[in-house]
Amino acid sequence: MSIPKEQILWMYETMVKSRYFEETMEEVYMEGKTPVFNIGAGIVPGEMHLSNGQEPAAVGICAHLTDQDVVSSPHRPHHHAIAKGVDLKKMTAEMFGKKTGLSKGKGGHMHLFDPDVKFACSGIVASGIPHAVGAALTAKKRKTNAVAVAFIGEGAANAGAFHESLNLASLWNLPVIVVIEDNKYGISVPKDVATAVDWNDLRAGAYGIVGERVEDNDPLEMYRASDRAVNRARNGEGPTIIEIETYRYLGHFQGDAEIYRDDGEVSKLRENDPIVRLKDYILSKGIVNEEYLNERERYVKSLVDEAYEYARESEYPDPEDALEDLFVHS
Amino acid sequence: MSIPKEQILWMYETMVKSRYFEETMEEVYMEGKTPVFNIGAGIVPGEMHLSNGQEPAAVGICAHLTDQDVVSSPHRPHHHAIAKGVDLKKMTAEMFGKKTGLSKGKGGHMHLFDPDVKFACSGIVASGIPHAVGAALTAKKRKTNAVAVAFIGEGAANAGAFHESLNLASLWNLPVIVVIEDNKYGISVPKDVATAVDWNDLRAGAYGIVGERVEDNDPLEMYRASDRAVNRARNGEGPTIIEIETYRYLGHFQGDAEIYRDDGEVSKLRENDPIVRLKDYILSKGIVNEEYLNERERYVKSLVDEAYEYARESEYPDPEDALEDLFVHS
Amino acid sequence: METANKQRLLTGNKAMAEAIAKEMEKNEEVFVMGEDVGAYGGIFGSTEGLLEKFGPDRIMDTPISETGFIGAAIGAAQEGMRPIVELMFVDFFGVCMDQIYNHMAKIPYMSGGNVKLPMVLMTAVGGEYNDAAQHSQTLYATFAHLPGMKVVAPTTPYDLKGMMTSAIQEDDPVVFMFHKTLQGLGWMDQLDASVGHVPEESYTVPLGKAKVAREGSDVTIVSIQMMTVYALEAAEKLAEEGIHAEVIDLRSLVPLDKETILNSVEKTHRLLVVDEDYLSYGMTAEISAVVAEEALYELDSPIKRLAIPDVPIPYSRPLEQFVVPSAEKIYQEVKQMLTDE
Amino acid sequence: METANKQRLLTGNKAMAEAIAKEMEKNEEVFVMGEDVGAYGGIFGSTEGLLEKFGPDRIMDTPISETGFIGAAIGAAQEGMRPIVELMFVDFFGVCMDQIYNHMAKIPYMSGGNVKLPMVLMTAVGGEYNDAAQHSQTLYATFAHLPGMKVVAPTTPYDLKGMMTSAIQEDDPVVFMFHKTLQGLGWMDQLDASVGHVPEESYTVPLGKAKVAREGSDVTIVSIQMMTVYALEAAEKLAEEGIHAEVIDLRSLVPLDKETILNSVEKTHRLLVVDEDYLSYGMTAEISAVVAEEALYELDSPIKRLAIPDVPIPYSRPLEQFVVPSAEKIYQEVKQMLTDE
Ligand SMILES: Cc1ncc(C[n+]2csc(CCOP(=O)(O)OP(=O)(O)O)c2C)c(N)n1
Ligand SMILES: Cc1ncc(C[n+]2csc(CCOP(=O)(O)OP(=O)(O)O)c2C)c(N)n1
Ligand SMILES: [Mg+2]
Ligand SMILES: [Mg+2]
Repeated sequence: MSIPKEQILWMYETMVKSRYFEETMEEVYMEGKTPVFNIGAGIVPGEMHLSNGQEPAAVGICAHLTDQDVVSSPHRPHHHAIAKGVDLKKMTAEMFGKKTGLSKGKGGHMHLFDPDVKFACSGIVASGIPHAVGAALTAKKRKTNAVAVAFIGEGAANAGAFHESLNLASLWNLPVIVVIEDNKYGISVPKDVATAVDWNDLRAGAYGIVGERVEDNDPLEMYRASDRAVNRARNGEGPTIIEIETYRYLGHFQGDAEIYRDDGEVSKLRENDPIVRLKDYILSKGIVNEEYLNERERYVKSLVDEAYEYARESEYPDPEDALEDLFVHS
Repeated sequence: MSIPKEQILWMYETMVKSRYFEETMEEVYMEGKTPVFNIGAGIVPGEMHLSNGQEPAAVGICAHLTDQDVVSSPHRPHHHAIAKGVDLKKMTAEMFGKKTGLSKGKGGHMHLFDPDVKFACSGIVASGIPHAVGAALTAKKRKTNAVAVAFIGEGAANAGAFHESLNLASLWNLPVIVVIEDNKYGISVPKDVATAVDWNDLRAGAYGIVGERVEDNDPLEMYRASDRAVNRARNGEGPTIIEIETYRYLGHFQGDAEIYRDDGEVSKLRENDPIVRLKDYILSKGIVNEEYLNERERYVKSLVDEAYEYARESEYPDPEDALEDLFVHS
Repeated sequence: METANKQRLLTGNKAMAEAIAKEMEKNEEVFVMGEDVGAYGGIFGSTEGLLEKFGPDRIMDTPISETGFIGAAIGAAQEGMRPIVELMFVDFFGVCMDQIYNHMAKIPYMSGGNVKLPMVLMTAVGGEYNDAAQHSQTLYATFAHLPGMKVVAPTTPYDLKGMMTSAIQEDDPVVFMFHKTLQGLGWMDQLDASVGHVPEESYTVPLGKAKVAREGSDVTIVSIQMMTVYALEAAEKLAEEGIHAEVIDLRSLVPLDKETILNSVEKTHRLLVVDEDYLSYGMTAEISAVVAEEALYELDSPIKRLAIPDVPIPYSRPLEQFVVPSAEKIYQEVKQMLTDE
Repeated sequence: METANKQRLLTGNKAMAEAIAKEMEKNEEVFVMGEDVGAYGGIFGSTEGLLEKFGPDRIMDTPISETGFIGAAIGAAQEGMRPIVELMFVDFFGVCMDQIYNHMAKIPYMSGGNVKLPMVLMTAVGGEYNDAAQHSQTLYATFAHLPGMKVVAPTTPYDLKGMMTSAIQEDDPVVFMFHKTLQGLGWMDQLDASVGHVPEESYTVPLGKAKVAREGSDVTIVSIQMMTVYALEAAEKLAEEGIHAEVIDLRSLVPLDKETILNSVEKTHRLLVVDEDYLSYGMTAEISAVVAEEALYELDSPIKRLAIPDVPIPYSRPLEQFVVPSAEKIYQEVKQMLTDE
């Protein structure tokens, strides 16, 4: 199938935006953590899981979603959040622990909630899949035609929640799509040390549903597989598992020494960067010219810069605010 | 393959023994529960899950096992325990809550442990599968050539523990066999209301292992499928899922009104009784004559009668014993 | 009010089911999920008759996938639905606790109040019918210790209906524990306390308020569900000997109604806490600590606790009877407290 | 002994790993399973260097299948192996608690002592590095409330090694909680308390014994892990003002060493309990209840408790600092207790 020009451009600039957000975070995260790295120090403390290299998974499917569709994301959520249209300023402020953040600083980077675009994430592996099932069940009950997408890593496909959720989704014929980002590792554990099958789309058969496989971190193939999956979902043809082969450029979290990786591994991955490849594709096909792309890049990066600016300048919550928001009425 | 005569006869008499044990329990369980049924009353109180009709699953595979092989069983454990050779007197005494029981009365019918024949069971659905994986891992570490069998119901195949355990078993290439007894129901919920696939052997593909399917509650086919599975396991060829279509003659537990079942359903099942069918087979093939079978039946039933006798006559534990056996050294 | 107009008597389970039915009639977005909640009507009758009324789309039987369907309830609540989800026995919490405590209980807080989870998790608790170690627990404190969920455990049919109605209408996640023996089921112990007056019309009983089930001046007995039933029985016997025990039916573990407890202790100057949960790090400890912190000087004698003595629930009848508190043990304990002085 | 011969200093994580290594050398049947316990050496260093020593058959990286591999450890222990299994963060208990509390903790009892489970479940606890609501908890009481497992939480490197050695040699299931900040990891807060004298040779520290970490006569502070570190800091400051606090490092939640606590309260007549777990239905409640039950008349002032005020752990630094007890808060609380009299 041929992909509309606007969609290709949207995917491109959204990948650029996401990548730039992460690259900025790489630096910001280190502020206050040098010369000695201390995970609890600096302006953005705590664990930080970045998605550099994994953008195709996010944009390829979010290109098909609206604000009425639901996305549930795991501990590595930024690329999904950006592709789903989460408020960038509030999201960044949340990571800074500021009062202006999505959760007024209570959540942090693994707990981003933006109900306006129906986005949520969680730090517990595989825990978001059942939430997507519940959102899809709601869509079916309300006949809204919305779909629910759960993003997970390949490591999460070995958790019980994966099995229970997909059985339910198929049983109830729900508009659920589980996108598995195979970045080869669960922290330090390689896929083949954790997963009994080579590809998780093979597991679709255990639920009588369709499995899709996207190789080589290709955003256009991800777009096409997602198009099929989203159409099946909206047409009442049930859930899909999509596994995409993707690349994790950085450590599991910032500060990870990555002793478990061969040197040269990452540089080889980076040589095959999906953003560069899509840019070449756009230019070679003459979809737009380089100038246009440069201008769009400047624009989306300016939005990221503004978001970080906003986060920096925002106030911290008052300590006593910690006691609020437990219950709606206490 | 042709099945050795002794094996056929062992399966037959073990099914008879198991069935007679359950039929006796049906009556004994009601002692003290009439005229008004009260689950907590009588000489055998608490939930009681009987296996009448499901004997083929137990004997077909246990015919291939020794005392060194491990069996983990669920809440409906009697046929497995009897086929594995659990001490019948101590097992019965345990159900009576007597001091002479396997667990001195602390366990009850869902918690039978006989380390001498490596048998254990549990009241939590699917929880025994990981234990079988651990036993198989031990066999592999110790190079004992033992196998571990986990019996579960078809309802348990939708629990997360099923998925996690089979992935581990395949990943580590362990001698594990998961026997799924498809008796059509999880309590009142029919298989097709709970399971997204028609047959659970289809799920073997999700772990890159072999799946076997045994139809129509056939003990001889169960024997053959088990033979293949046990051989694979002992030869280091990894785990197998065997699903057997079996029949639950009684309610989920004693006292179940079974409003969820069509009348006539059970009587039709009983007309196709596996014990009767195997008896006909034995006689038609002239393996032994009827007299011989009758004599064996009398014998195994006498063992069951003795076990109940023993259980009845045994003492109750002293109340204070409740405080013992928490820790080896307190 | 509860004592007035005795005509309409319901069992605990029918009271619960009636509350659910009335809320489902009022609000399209209330629905039920769980194992055997359909044709079976809930193993302990919590959904009796609801399938007939509302059909399988709103009374949904589920696979044995507690993480999957409780998580799905959370996802639905996140979308504004008002699911009621049943965990058949509280003993099974271990297969799905992540969804319950890391998500249901925390999402509202972690979202800074941007996400509400108007859902009810109902679950059966309690023993004394010889169902052994994996089917006889209450685990009150296991839930009450973890912040973000309201945890209630009503005793009477009246409270079961009124508090279930409140729980469904509540915008916060509520863990609704109902006691098997107090459901008044035909196949379990027949108990006067499991049948009681329940008005037909819908009404609410507030979550988070304890109730003085019996007034007295000599000793305060704090208890919940079956232990309240036993405490009242013991109080009756003590009264014949001129000892007047005040019995407090806690009803709610979170929020905890400290005021009612402290007021009573200020009056009686003696405290006995009785629990069907494990003794250590449990409800008896929390109540004792609250009093030792806020009303120490009111106490005329050491606080006493009765609960399961930190062993799993044994199967055999004499063993289980030994570990679960009874009216007799409560009676003896109170006598002991008064003679020790 | 602990103070003698100061030469050999180790961090908490190296002390733990050394204990595991020594037991693995002695006993073929000890092995380790967990996520990232191999090449990574455990996210919090609990298995540092072990893969190199013992290879992948005995130091086994697992999939993210906690129910699967913790259950497998139970199955192996049932066969007489002595597995050590790691739950990376205690916060993840909810995905595998059934195996932990319904099986690991209950099988020995449910089998009437016929089945032993000689296994160790080790898990990282604690916060204060802004890892938010799902990665910062201690959940001490969540484990301690449920019978059948010994639950220990050592503070010093010396105790981490000695108690890990005891835990591995123990025939009962042991939950071994180690505090992230006390592991002495290069990438976390650098703390004097996370480095200490650890003899090279193997030794044991008994499970179930509390330790008087500092003697005093005016008030007893019962604490554990990081709260012990803070309590000692506060005691130092109080001493400068002539207030002598006795600090008890609990070390073990189950069994609970009541004697050491009661002896101290009989001496000081004042009790403050400090916990990094949630306040209600927690460790502070249990210790308070024990004293209110067994030493009420020894108390000169109401028992005080400091713990997480029943909210999930918030992410933002000022918010988290507000909810977690600190040396300063302990200091203030003790001053308050003494002036209130
Ligand atoms: C239930 C649970 N177990 C373990 C962890 C710790 N953990 C966080 S991320 C992670 C690896 C996840 O791997 P994968 O699913 O492939 O996602 P990736 O990090 O590669 O994006 C682990 C083990 C967790 N958060 N939750
Ligand atoms: C985790 C868990 N959930 C629910 C239950 C309650 N329960 C006990 S048996 C059962 C049905 C099991 O069905 P199946 O696995 O098919 O076994 P069967 O009873 O048919 O032999 C259920 C739901 C349980 N014991 N454990
Ligand atoms: Mg991965
Ligand atoms: Mg079944």
